[in-house]
Amino acid sequence: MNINTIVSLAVNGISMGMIYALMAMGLILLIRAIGVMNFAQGDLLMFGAFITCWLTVDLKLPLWAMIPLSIVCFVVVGIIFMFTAYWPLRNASYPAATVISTMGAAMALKEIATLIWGSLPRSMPPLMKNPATGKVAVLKIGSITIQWQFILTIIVGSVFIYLVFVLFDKLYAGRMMQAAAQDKYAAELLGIPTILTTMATYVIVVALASTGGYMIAPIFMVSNTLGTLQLRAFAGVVIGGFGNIKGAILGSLLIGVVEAFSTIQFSQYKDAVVFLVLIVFLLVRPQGLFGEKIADKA
Amino acid sequence: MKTRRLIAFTMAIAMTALAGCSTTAPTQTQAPASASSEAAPQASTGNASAGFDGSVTFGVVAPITGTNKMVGEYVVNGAKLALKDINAAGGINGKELKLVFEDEVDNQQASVNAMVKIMNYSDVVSFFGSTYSANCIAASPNVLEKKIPMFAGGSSANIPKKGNPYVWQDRMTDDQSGVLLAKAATENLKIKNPAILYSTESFGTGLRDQTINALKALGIVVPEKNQYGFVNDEKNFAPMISQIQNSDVDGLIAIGNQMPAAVICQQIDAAGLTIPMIGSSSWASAVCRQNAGASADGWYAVADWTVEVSTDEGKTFAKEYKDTYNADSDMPAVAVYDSIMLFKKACEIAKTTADKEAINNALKEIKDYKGAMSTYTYSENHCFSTSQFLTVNKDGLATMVGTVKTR
Amino acid sequence: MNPILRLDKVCKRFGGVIAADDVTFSVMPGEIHGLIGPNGAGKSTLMNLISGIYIPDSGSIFLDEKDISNVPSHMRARMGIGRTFQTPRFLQRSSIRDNLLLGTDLANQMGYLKSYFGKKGSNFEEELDRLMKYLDFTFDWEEDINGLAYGQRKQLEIVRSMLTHPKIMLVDEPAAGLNNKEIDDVMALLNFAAKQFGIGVLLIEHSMDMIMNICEDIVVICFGKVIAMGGPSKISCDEAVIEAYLGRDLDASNS
Amino acid sequence: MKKMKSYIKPSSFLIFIALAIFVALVPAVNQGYSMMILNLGLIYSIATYGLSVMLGLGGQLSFAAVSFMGLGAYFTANLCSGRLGFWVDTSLTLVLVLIISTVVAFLIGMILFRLSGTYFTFGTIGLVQVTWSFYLSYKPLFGGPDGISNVATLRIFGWSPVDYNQWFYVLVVIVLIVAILVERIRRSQLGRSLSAIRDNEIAAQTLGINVYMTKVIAFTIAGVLAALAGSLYAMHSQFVSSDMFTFERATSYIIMAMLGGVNNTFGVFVGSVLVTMLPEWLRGMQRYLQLIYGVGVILLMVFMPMGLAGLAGNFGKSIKRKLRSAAVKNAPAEKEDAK
Repeated sequence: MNINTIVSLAVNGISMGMIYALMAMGLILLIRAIGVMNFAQGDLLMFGAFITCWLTVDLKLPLWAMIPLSIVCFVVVGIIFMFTAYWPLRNASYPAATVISTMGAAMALKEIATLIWGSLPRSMPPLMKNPATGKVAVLKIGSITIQWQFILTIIVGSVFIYLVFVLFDKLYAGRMMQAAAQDKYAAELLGIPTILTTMATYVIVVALASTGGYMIAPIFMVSNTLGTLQLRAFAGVVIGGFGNIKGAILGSLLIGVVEAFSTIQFSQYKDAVVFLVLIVFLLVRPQGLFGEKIADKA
Repeated sequence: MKTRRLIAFTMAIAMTALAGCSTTAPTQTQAPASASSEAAPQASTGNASAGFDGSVTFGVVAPITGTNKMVGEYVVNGAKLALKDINAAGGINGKELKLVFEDEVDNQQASVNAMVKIMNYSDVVSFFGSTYSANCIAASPNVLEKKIPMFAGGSSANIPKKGNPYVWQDRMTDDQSGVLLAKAATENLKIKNPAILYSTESFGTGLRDQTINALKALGIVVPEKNQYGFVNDEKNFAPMISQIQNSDVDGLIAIGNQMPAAVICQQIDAAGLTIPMIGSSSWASAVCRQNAGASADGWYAVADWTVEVSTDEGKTFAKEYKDTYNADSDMPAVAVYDSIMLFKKACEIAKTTADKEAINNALKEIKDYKGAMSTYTYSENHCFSTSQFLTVNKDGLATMVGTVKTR
Repeated sequence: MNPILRLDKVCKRFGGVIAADDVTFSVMPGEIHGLIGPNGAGKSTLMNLISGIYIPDSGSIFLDEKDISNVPSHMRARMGIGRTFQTPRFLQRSSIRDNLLLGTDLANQMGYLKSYFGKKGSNFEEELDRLMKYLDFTFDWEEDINGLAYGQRKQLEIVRSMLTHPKIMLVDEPAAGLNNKEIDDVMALLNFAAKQFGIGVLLIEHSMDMIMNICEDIVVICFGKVIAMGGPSKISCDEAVIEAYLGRDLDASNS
Repeated sequence: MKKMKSYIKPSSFLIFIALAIFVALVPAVNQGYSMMILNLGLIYSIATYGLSVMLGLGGQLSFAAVSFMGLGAYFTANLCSGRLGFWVDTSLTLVLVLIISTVVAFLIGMILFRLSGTYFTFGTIGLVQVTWSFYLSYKPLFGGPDGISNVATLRIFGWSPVDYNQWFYVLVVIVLIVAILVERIRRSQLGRSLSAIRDNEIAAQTLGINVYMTKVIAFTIAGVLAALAGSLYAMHSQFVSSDMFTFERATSYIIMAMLGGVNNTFGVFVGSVLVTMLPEWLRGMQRYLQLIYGVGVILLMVFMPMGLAGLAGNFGKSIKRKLRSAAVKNAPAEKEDAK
């Protein structure tokens, strides 16, 4: 267990943690804004991966054209997803109904991706190419080699985390969205167009998840089974604590690192280790890292 | 409020008809679901049945839809090629060969359903089972109950071991290909202290155990820390690869299905691992080479099949497959082709195309039969194949280096 | 005889907001005790403190002279604290019969197993008939609870609370949303509960004529502090109470 | 005052007849292969009943049914396949499974219910992943990826079902018993307490309901029923592998419960059989099957959150209301003097 392994495992763990964090933030936004637990989060990531793969590989767009176009696609997907899986159910009497409709949306997304792009996994050229060898760009520090793709993921992840914080703490739009999230009825009385804020929330959530998809597309194969990554984002959200984004991000990073280091001893039990950590965490601090006991009002 | 309820009601009717299918996608034949006792719907009719007195039906189970669709295409094409060749040469004992297909999709429940369905067709005399070992094991009790000879598509050594006289394998079983893998790694690639990266599903664990035993016989002990298991749909191999990269191993033996193989090639290439690497037959498969692209180059593999085969029967099959489907053939296609040929040989020995028991016993008499994939001889563990090819991937092609024999 | 419910210097703060500040009063069995005060005075918080939903920061609460400050709320309910809410809380998708049976379940306090094996508890129907005579509406058992009018549901919640045979009933603004006829019915029902069954009733209410007619004793809360206690006549002319409700007339006070 | 209805409502009488016809007709219609699928539908309905107690009554969305099915299946597989060196009689194993799963479900329930609402559901997802990972990889107990095969079939008092038709009768009897048990729960104090918790936990507390313990009891009931289903599955298919206990399988149980109408005992049965049999009937639309399934679930939640039974219920109620208003119209005099 020399230093090389520890560093490369840590870097891989943190970069995967960033992917889970992007999804976890989306989950928290939806839980707080709309009270919905989104079971299609992983499939939104998969859809994002397919869209970016389609734009770069099939249409061969250069980077500066691909990014704006993919953002447009994310917006469209977000709005369609909202008006199919959530809007008709927004005042459903039965809370479980909205959750289960996201499960239906998850299956539908998988199949739509298969129908459009075929069921065979597709590979995507690496984002950061070493100009000389044409292979994947690698950062060498002493004897430690780290792929630039992981570092890029970490950078992009932190940029998005910062953007979400700025949106919700500094910008008026963010405060409007939070108001609509706290109490839709009161927000409407104050003239906040809740339909717009909900759409904005969904678009942000889809953009976050799809960026995650874009980051891992070159590392993994783009296939319709990418959705299973969402289970680790769930774990991150729970460890993070009730509905707060800081906790969800730290929880996801913790899950990513635990997952990477668990491959050392029992690699085939990797899933079990990640979720045992989750359940042990629940025993010790049911309200999570940052959550505090919230007593409901009578 | 009234109209809302009306819409709800009409939705209910449509819903019950359409929605709510269970996630285990069903088996699917081209014909509607027939009650099992009648004859199998004729899925593919060969040329006119003139000149034949009656017919014999052979069943084929393949993953026609779902994530393993590409493998399914090879099985269907290989079977239809066998159908064309056999009927062109006068059928079996003068009877026209007919095929019926069942779709095993991509999970165990559907696969067992498909095999149970095909066994129950009254006129199916024998059939080619699932290409995945766990499914063949699951269906073997039904095969024993129905007393119908099954050619298993999987290669796990646990399939025939269940003492079921009706289960046969034309592909090399893991225990023997484990020996070949160990022999090729030590003699051809000169690996002294290998790391083993294996998939934890039944095929992977079976082949890993056999390879480790074979290596022990050759005096090489693989410590637990150099063994890395991964779940079949694993995507993130980077942590394991970086551990291999920083450990003292001088070679890598990789075992897994086609999909993980492609991802492993890509991620190892990205990590810049340069130690000699040999994989199980998936690493020579067209699926892996197409998806991994250039990153699959340099990988050796002990494979059941490669298009650049140098044996005569192999060359003729590869050429005929290319001419008919203008695409390269792959292991699943040649495996089903050879199984049907072995079935034809057994029928000729037993001089019957109806008596399952006689055909099953006739399979015991097959000796040195030159098939496309290998030369086949009966052995107690019901595995016919006697050799595999050693290949190396060079600029997208799995070129053949030699054959590795067991007996 | 000792009081059925006694609060002793109960304090509760939510961050900066003082919800209860040294509240001390007691309710005698069979007595209807009024609890009044301007909006936001902390009346509902007191209710939650008594029924165990909040735990007091300091001080203690006694039921039948037993300290229940730290007893969980479902145990308090079983010890005899009945509760109704400002907005009635019923089972949305169940029939009226199930909603009322919840009350009898608490009364019988059979474990789940005994009730599962069909031992019918106290006779549910005539007890209900006796109570329903005080209210002038009938209903079909299997009808969905939402079929009833708001006022009817409020009265039904009081009936359910009485079905649980409580020692003390916390009634939260029963008159809100009721017409005069219904208010008279409720007052008759509460009197019946207090006088026949000796149930202590702690009544939060804004309509003064109901309070003044039915309550034998009243405690007035303002910003969490008890500012007055006593009979209806004493309270209605108490200086501090009028000021709390109507505020002081500036120029009149400095004369 | 409306007289209390007698216990056997006319509608349950109708259901009884429909069930009798179903039992008599079905074996005659299909054998072998599609009978096997129908039997699986019946087995899944047992686990779905457990889920309907949790989700329908208690409002707690839980995915844990799959891990307890695995517990029951692997426990039976180990005891009844002689792989541990000894054989245990299958009916005795069934009893053992019920006891073991009660203890395990109670303990896990105590742990998981330290959380509430959304986070409880995430907790059950964690449980499913942990159990699946062990079912797949831990060879000594769970036979690793090959699973465990040739499990002995059910033997009660010397008789054991020979083919799928006889299995069908055994399963119908078991499902009937489970359905009656769940219907009894719905009408008992436990059922009412669970509904109170579903609608408002605070109000439930003030009605003397120990919310934590009641939830744990409901979780235990769901766990025991799922383990029973798992055990029957092992004996019926004589083969158990981890492929059956994944997270995707867990979602299909929830959809089975919701389709039929999670609060209606007969609806749950209909939902389970429908979800299992539909892929067989929709043979032609193989490529679009999952898409129809996904979109179907969304439509189901939008238009019929209470499932088919809910719809039928509303339909029935609206008819009753029309009848009553018609009765009032033609007998106004009688209404007056009743006051």
